Amino acid sequence: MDELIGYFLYFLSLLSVGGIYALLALGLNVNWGFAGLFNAGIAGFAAVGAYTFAILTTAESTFHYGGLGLPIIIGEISAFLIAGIIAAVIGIISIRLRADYLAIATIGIAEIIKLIFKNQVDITNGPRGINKIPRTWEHFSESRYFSQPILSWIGDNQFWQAFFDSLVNWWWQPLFAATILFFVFVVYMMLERARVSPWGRMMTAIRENEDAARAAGKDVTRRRVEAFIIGTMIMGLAGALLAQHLRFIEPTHTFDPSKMTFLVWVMLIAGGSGNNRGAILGAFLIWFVWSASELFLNGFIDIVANIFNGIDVSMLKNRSGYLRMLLIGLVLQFVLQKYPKGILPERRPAAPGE
Amino acid sequence: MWENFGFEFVNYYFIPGLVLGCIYALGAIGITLTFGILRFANFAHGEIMMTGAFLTWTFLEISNIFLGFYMHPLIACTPAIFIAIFLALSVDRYFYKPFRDSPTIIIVMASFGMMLIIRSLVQVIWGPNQITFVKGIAKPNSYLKDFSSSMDMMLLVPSKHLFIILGTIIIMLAFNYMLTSTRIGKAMRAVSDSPDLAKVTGIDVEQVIRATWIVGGFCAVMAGVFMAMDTQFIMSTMGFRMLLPMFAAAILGGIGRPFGAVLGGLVIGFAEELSAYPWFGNGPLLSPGYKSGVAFSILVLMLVFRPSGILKGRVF
Amino acid sequence: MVAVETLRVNNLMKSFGGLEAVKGISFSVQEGSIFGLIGPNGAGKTTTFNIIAGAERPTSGNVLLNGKDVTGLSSEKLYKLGLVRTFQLSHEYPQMTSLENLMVAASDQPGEKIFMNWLAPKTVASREKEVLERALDSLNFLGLSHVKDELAGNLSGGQKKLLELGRTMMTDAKLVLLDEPGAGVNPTLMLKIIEMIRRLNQERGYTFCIIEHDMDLIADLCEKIVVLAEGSILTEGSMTEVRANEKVIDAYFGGDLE
Amino acid sequence: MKKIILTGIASAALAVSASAEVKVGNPMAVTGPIPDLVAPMLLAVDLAEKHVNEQGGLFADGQKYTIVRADSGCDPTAAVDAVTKLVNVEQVSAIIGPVCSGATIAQAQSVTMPAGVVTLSVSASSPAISSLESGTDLVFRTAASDAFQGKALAELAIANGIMDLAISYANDDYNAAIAAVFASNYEILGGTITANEAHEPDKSSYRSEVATLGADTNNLALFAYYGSSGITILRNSLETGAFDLFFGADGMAAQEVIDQIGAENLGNAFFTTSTSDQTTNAFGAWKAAADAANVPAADPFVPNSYDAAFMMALAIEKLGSGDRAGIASALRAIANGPGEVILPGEFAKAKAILAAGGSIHYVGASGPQDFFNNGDVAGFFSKNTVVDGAWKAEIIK
Repeated sequence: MDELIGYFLYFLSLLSVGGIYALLALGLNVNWGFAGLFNAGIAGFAAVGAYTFAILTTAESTFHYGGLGLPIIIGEISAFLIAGIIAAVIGIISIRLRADYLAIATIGIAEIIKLIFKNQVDITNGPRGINKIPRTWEHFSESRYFSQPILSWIGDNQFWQAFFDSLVNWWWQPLFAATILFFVFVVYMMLERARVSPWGRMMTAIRENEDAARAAGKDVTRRRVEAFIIGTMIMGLAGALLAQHLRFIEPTHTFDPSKMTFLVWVMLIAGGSGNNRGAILGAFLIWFVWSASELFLNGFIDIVANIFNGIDVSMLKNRSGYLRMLLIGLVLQFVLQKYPKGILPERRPAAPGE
Repeated sequence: MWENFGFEFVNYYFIPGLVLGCIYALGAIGITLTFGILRFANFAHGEIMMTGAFLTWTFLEISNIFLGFYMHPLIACTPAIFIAIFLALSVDRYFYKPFRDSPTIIIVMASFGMMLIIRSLVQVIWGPNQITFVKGIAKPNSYLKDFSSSMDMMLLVPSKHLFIILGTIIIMLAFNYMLTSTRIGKAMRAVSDSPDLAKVTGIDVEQVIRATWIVGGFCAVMAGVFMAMDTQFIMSTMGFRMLLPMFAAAILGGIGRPFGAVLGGLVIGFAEELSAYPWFGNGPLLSPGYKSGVAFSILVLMLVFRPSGILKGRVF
Repeated sequence: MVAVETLRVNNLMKSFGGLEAVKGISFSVQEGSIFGLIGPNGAGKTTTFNIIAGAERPTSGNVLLNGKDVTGLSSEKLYKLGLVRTFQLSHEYPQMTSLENLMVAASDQPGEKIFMNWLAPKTVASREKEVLERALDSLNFLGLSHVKDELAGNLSGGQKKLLELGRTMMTDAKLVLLDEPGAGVNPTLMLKIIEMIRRLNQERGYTFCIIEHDMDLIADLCEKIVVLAEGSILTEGSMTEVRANEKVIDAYFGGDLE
Repeated sequence: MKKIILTGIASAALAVSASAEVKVGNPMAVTGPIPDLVAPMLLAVDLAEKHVNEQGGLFADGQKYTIVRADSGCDPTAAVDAVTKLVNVEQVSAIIGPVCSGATIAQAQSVTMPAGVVTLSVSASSPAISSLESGTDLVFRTAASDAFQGKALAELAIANGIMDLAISYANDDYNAAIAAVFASNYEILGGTITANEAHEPDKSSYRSEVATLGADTNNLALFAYYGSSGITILRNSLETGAFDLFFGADGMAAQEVIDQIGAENLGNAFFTTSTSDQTTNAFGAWKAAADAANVPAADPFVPNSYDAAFMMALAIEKLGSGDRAGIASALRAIANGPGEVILPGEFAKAKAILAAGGSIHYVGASGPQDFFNNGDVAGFFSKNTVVDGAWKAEIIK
């Protein structure tokens, strides 16, 4: 029974993290799939969202400014908006750069963002990071939340304490996963409507042929900035959810570009860029492969050890983390060569507007 | 502040900047060539550099086992160069060539994947740990001391730095000769300047691409070995750490301009080291915590305000 | 009826480095007419065209659209003022269907503001319906109805050319600039394109300004022709007048006949 | 060949399905920035597992004590994912914790504390962990908080007559934290800090930084991992002559430093480590066992890792089952005494006493592991200097 619950909880956590990556991939899809913007600064923008959320919602702290203790929803909205504002500034100055140039510029910008979080110790607590970040649903069991309205109208502190103690300790987990999936669903619905709308058609046109779009009266530069901002705002929201999931963020490893940025790109390319469903599918698929590959690789190494009795597999075991990275790299090369358009390729609506 | 602006400045800020700049410059040559001729940002370039250094170390160890002494790294790197060039050529053949006619993004993604594959392979084979390349401390030799007989007036340069600086100059001269005086060098310049025109004039583009990987691979390995000689250890992540500064150098100098890359490398190297100079007051100008930000900032500013680079390279 | 000038070009000059590509060109295009701009290679046609279309800025001189100075305005601004252009090499959107290729060219679509799609989907949908009808109508007019759901990238060269023309039909443009509509087109299709242009001119009242290399197309369509050579105007007038002009025969037809 | 493979799979499946075992999760930073520090720690954990299983296993029926390893990569995202798998899929009874403080904090808050699973960290030393568990009694560690080591180092510096110095610390969670504690204690004790700068780890040269920092003093307090920036800074300082005295904490006291820099250049360098009193019986017992198994007994956090894995086995034995809920109090019972003293490796002895209804008091390889209320331990610190080409430790507290 415990085992079944265990698998269920692991599955929920896969869904939660997969959902966060799905949001990142959807944001990237707006950048790349819709508008053809090679944004390689995903980790930086997610970090902006995560830090905005953390600084606004954590309880007062002696380590750093902030700790405003604001409600979670305000933290999420702010993460969304601040990421957008930062993106607007970056977008306006760098949007005219083409493909690889924009990629290099955004990588550089993401690194600068991380350096700022790392060095502005009085705001972000520097490399030591911010902990005790509240998590949706679970946070209600903290007394600073249930001692305040609206919950305090329903019952007093003892009532709530007793109520939360009476629940199984993972009560919040399905709710948290559902919340993330709800965000994914809402963002997906909005983006899907935008994609088949005249806006999506115009963005595709800009991506396909900039000169012709310009001659058809489309304000190409402004539209590009717009797509950059919208995509980045979604990444900011994903960052806020990631901060909730981890409950602790620090600038160095949490937002490591070779893991986060790269993984999201693999997700989008594998799933099918330009296709929102592809982005979501790719995110869940690659995350499942990535997360489960640890279990799988260890089992595989055990089998190898059993077959070749006597050889020392401890080295392989200790380096299995690198084998995983190798695996993801090979998956990417395979997808690029065999399915260059992804598993779910972009499909133009058969009859537009429908 | 200006009264200190003498040999101390040269020894502790200028020469380190120059050495770092030389390493960046050599690495940036390969990046600017691939950018100019194959038209994509090769993210796996740093890994070729790192692999070269690991191979060189392996040959150093082999020489110790079979010959009983450590060769000079600059000798041990010869076989490493051949292997690294072979690696670069096979990566091109199997992972980049299928995408020659695809949109740029696809090949950039492929290089991104290669970066990961090569690094993970090195980590699986050699392990993730730091490996000592050369043991001990390279005490600097002093120059000009006899000339002035004052302790304050001497030039302190460890011999490893002399090797790096002179080595870079020799490679640059050879490279210059190649670009200006050999047939393939001229063809490389032609393709870089205008690929369509080059095709019309009957240049074998695939041959030029091979030459690009050979030259780029050679320079990358040399940059890796020089860096290993300077830091005296090697690590699987050293290539990636150098990648962005090298991109910055290539863009700063102007894409497709090998000498621009050298100039850009020197500028980035100096900027990084001089950012810690106490220009105002006693503290470093910029907190050393922001040191990697120097190259990134130059990179972003350059892209935004003058994407053609100092030497007017091409903008895509 | 008073003839109104849709386009007026005053003393246009453009030099690239030391080279003077256009040396003071002036002409005007009457509303409802079909105007031709011809000349041998290197005569400055394309430069003139690019300046009018907003792709390049003149060194001096100005361009008036309906009496308003539009010199140096970007092509998206010109579009809003009623000037659309086509490209010599078809500029289709390859990953979009033919129908979408046309629909995207429509103006005044509130749905191009992203929030409208979420906040006022009905407004968007009603305009979208009009656009769809017009696009289907245009496809019909061009004889492309059977390929409406085909990706534009898969169309034949001639179909792309027609599509290029079709995009101009999606707007209420006052002036349409056509950049060599006959380039690389077989004679049958050429006739069709000529037919389309004439019908658009007569039935829908579009004003055309055509740059062409091919004399037949111009001869058939244009009421007024300006001949350029080496950056200046050689002569202007009706086709008959132009044909009679010896300078033109020397500079243009002479060369062609040899 | 096919047959061999099938047999292999079958025997692996058998090994998996062997029912009588108690699993403990061991998410370590196998990949990430400090794999070389972690490698000997893994050996120590494996050694503890081996000791327990060789000496009769757990409980009366000799169940297997299984360490399930995972990779936390020193990265909060990876640690949370790895520990989620350990807690839910592997159904481990407890976690013998991640190496890095950030990863430890993230996995504890995100996974183990909500799930009611004990984390016993082996090397996370951030002061932030002391206030983490807030009454849940679910977070323990066998390594002393930097709050103690930073203070001990400041006292040591003053005691050695170092009255002025410059601080350079790598901008990561561990080094930034200990540098801050050191700096405040050192100033309270009357020392003068001429410069205090973070440096970005993993750069190829720090020559200009050390030249600037060294303008007013010859003493450098260096807080860095040797692998990311420590060795380079030492080397650059020695090459440029910017400093001639170096000291710092755990991250630098590794054989690798001597191998790379050369013992002859490290005459004026000392580093403290969170260590064990090497004169005690406990350490003697540990050293003998470690030497026999080829585990570097005195490397940073290696004894702590052994202690964590071994104590967890004792706690489970004491509790009589792998039940998550009872482990915290069982852990306190065997670690804080009173009871018969148990030394590293003496599992059979402990098992016999517990079976007879007695109580035990484990005295660890890294010192007595008496937990405070917040799960911290006091720990010992040693001053390490280079003698005959190796680090020689000398207890300072």
